[in-house]
Amino acid sequence: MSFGYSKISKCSVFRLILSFSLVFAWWEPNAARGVERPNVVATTTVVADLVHQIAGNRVEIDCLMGPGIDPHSFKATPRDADRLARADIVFASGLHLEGKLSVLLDRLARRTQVVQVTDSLPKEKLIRVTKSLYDPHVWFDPILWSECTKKVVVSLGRIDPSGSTQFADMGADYCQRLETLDQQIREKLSTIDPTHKVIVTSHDAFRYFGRAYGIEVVGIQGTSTESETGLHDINRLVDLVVTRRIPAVFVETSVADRNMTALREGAQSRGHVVRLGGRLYSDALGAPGTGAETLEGALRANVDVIVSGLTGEN
Amino acid sequence: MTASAAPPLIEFHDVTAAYGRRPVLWNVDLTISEPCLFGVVGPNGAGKSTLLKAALGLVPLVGGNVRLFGEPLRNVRKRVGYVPQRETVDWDFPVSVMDVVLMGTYSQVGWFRWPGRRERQLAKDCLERVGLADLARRQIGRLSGGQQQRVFLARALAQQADIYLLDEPMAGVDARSQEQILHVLSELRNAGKLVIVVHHDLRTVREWFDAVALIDRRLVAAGATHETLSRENVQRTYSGVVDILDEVGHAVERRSRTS
Amino acid sequence: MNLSNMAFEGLFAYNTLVVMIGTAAVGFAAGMVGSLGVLRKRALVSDAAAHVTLAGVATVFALTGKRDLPVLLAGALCAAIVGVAVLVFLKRFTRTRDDAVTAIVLSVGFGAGIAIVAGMTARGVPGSAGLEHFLLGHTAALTSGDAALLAIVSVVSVSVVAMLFKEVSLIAFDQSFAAATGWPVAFLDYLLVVLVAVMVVVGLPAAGAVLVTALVVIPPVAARQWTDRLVVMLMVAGLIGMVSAVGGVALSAIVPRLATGPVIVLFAAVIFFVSCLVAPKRGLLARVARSLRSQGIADEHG
Amino acid sequence: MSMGELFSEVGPIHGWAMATAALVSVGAAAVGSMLVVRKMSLLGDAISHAVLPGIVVAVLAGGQPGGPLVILGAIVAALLTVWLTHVLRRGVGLAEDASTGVVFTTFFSIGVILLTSVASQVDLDPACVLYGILELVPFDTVTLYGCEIPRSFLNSLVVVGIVGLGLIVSWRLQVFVAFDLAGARAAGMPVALATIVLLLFTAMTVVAGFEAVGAILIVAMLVVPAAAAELLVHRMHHVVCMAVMLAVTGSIVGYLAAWHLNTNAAGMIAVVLGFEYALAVVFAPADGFVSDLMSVAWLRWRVACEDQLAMIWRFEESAGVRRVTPPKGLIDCVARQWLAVTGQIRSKNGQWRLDSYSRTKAESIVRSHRLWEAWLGRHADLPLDHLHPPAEFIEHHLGSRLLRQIEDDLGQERRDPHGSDIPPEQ
Repeated sequence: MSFGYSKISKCSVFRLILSFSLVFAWWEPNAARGVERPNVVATTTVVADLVHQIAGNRVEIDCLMGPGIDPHSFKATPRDADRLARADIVFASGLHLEGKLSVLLDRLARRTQVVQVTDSLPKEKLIRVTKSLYDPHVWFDPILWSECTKKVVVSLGRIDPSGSTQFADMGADYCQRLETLDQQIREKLSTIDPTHKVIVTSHDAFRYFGRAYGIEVVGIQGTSTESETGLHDINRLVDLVVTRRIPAVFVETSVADRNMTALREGAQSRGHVVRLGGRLYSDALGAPGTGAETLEGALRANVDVIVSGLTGEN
Repeated sequence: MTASAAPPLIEFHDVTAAYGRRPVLWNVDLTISEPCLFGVVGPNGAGKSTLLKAALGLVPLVGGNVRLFGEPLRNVRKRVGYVPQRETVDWDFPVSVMDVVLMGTYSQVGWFRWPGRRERQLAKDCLERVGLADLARRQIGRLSGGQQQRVFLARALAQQADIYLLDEPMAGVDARSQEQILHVLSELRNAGKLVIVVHHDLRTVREWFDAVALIDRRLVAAGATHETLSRENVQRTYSGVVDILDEVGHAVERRSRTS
Repeated sequence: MNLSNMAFEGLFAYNTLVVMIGTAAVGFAAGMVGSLGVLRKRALVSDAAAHVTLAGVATVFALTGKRDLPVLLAGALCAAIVGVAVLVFLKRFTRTRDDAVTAIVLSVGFGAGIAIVAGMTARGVPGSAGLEHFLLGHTAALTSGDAALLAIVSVVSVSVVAMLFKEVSLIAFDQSFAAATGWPVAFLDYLLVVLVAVMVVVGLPAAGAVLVTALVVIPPVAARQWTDRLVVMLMVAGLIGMVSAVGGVALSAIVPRLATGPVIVLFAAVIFFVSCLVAPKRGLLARVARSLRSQGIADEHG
Repeated sequence: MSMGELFSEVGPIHGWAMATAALVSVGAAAVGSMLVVRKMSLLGDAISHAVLPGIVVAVLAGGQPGGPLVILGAIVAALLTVWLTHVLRRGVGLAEDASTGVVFTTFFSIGVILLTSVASQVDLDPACVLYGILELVPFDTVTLYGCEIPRSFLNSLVVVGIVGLGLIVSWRLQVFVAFDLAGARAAGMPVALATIVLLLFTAMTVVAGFEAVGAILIVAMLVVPAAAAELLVHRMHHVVCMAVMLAVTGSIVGYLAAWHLNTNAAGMIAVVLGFEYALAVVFAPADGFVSDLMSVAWLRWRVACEDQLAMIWRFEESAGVRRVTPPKGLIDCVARQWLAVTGQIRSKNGQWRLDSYSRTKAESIVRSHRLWEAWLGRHADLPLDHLHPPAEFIEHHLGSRLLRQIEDDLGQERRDPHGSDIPPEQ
């Protein structure tokens, strides 16, 4: 017999019995579903969006870390194991964005197809952080991100050969849209006074964005969100903000904003009022209905926030 | 005498005291009406300390009750001074001799307030009486065993009580300290206080105490020392025939748990 | 020249001062409250209380959906007080040893917190991920509001300690005497751990679980090396806590990329180890010198 | 669907996860029982914080996440923690918890400083390097004799095997040292060795546990089942067995609960273990609250019934001189009704009578009462009128062996101090 996974949630008694039977059950990824659509698991919302843009509704996309969830504070549940086990293919961002999960994904590759979308990018185009590690937040450079589509198109074609032409078309289409988006962003950002072209934010997620659009990016915390800040760094930032009269600083959806509050207070004490420019999407996209549930939407939202923050429209 | 008018100083009425569920002291019925130096004597594990703790409400009573000055304990707590066994405290604690003696005045000082000049003077006097005035500032762990015991005695003196309960004040104490302690205790008796001392050394009982209670898990005999401390009574106390009481105690514990 | 200038500026920057005031207040109060805790053999109650707060934070978030600091703090405080109540209860009424009780409350409380947070995250409740970062410190990011709150709570705790110093030190030193003279030992005991719990909860968002625990434990044991008087020990512990805070903050203001909270802990740890070495009576050096001298005397006489 | 299909691609995911959790918990519970007895319960928590500098240094030295170098670094840091704690306790005279607190906070701070200053350019999230995700353990497999077995399971198997074997070999020594340190030292046992071995085992178990199931859980697994087992059973090997059983059931039930409630398994297992401990506190056969209440209630009931029987027996003995008074309290009333309904007593012409069975019972109670009065009268300094109340209490507690002993002690005496006959043994 076969279970539709979505049916399970309907009856809690049934669910309880099932929770025991599932323990000893062995899954077959394809036969276990009534629907014929391939099952794709994406780690983050950003990757899920990329796959969705290319595959549309031909595949069922299941995102491991939902909107607003920082990959660093991801806590797995047994159902996540189910989801990974049932996946026909797993898409991950790569470059160690997924932390511990990255290591596991490498091993998971032995049983399921695992595609780390940023793997295909030439290393010289990436921002190197240490000897062996690169900044994983590639999607903030739309042009660079569009290069990842190729890999997704090929991988999707392998599990759903009949759709491969469609994937290629949609991929090309998406690349084009990203290019247009890139142009739009450039135009919008050009309205900012060059001395104010600084994004001060709580963690270093916007290096690619800064490189692509010639904006200086300063983060208080390192790439990881867990480490604590030193006072020297805060003072240095206050200095920077005050001397360059930067009108606004930004916080991120998924990261605590205490550092920014302290920073603004420090600047204010020196007579320079810094606005909280608003929230930027970084590691995770917005919830459905916010308009920022796609990368394009999130980037537009970010750019709007940045422009309105830094052009000093009070 | 006037005993008929005034209620007895301390009255154990059929006291059975337990650790947890196991009775360790059985049916003690003891009344002391007059101020005296009263020894509680018996072998190890006879429940001597338990008797004092029963008087102070520190162990639960399975049966019976204790009255002091004819009243329940909580009404007259301030009139009872206590010297616990020396092993019960952490001697590395950062307090000076003076601090410890001042603790005796705490219950009179009451909540939130600090001991004042009057209390400090009192504490100093008490230290003087036990012959430790010159060590007032020393940390309590740096004293000899006998000196520590005298500090505890001074603390009890600072309580300015009418009944003093001392738990083995002579255990592991040098001769000089023993003498000093005994001296202070007889002073107290002469000042009209009742002093009850748990004691384990039979040899010195006769010369030190006015009256004794012989205890071995139950009261064997009590009264004036010369009458009570007969060869027969002592034998009954130390013979261990009442080991049966231990078994009965265990039986009570077991039965009240599992049956 | 330039370097020293920068360092100088960093030391007197607004944020440095705010952080210094906040942490110094916590350092002083934690040192004093911690002294009593350590003497009562309750040093790690703070650690347990800190971990239990996660359950409270998670529950409050689940109920209200708000991530405002005051709301979360209220939840944390409730959880911490319930946690220490369970702790005191288990210590009194079960055979389980003190340290095991602490470990049980700590791990089960934290596990419950994680379970609630992960449950919400799995159901896609926005903002629920990373609630456990509440336990991590953001010492360098103290705002003036935080510092004021910390200062107020520190003043309150210090006054409670000053008011109940006599009673609490009595039960810490000699519990049976305290009970025999009619003091409510259980109540005072609970009051002491609640005081520690409040310290912890207030210090958490500013300092983090580990720093708070360190400030409650290390200054008192360092102070104990220097004195045999309780009052002096409390004062010295408070002072060491304060000095560590000021020193740590200053150092992290001068040297780049030095996390403030951990530097404070290291400062306290260094003070502790130095104290163990050079303290006049109990220090290692003093003891070695004493034993050498007594050996010398023995040699002379022998 | 054929068997071949059934076993095709995905293994029994949750089965492996639970097996790993259970396996780790077995080692943790065994070591933890020792730690709890030796008052070192907080070591797990301390180690979980203190391994950080070891990991950071190992990663800086080129260690890979989850690789042997990182694990080695963690174990070294754990052992250093344990050793320093020991030194502070012995050398400086700190209490156990204070020394633990000093060491682990210091170590953790060193770790964070290393992380932020030296290693800040490395995206080194300690959680990624060492702490495992229990749910995803089954995906990280190695092939052994053609079987896909999770790597963490194998690692844990090795560690638990070593620890288990070591504990079994040094069992008597460990138990002796745990219960009587001074005695063991006096007996010339290698106390230091025993302690070092135990601490080494702890460090290994904790680090392996991190790697397999995460940090939250290992602290709970070390202490909670052991503490619960201590409430339930009393001998050391029973404690270890019980702790292991509780740990394993806790792991499995907790994992299932996590699946059912859709939440994190490690957190849920910790909660279930806590629940087991709470159950032990409430229902433990010897010390639990419920058994306390039940035994008190049962005792009161038994006393009430026995008192009724004894009263009627005395009435019969005195040939009607003594009266059978009406029951005083509710419980006495119910007791008499119960005795009447079950036929142990019968009302005849308004007089209560015992049947032969209940007469035996009543007689033994009265016998016990009078023997005790006689014994107390002989051995304790009590006035005659003070003998009855204690005997009323004790009569319900004395077994036949004790009664015989008392009888022997009394010698030829066959009357109680009030002059009544003591009934002979039936």
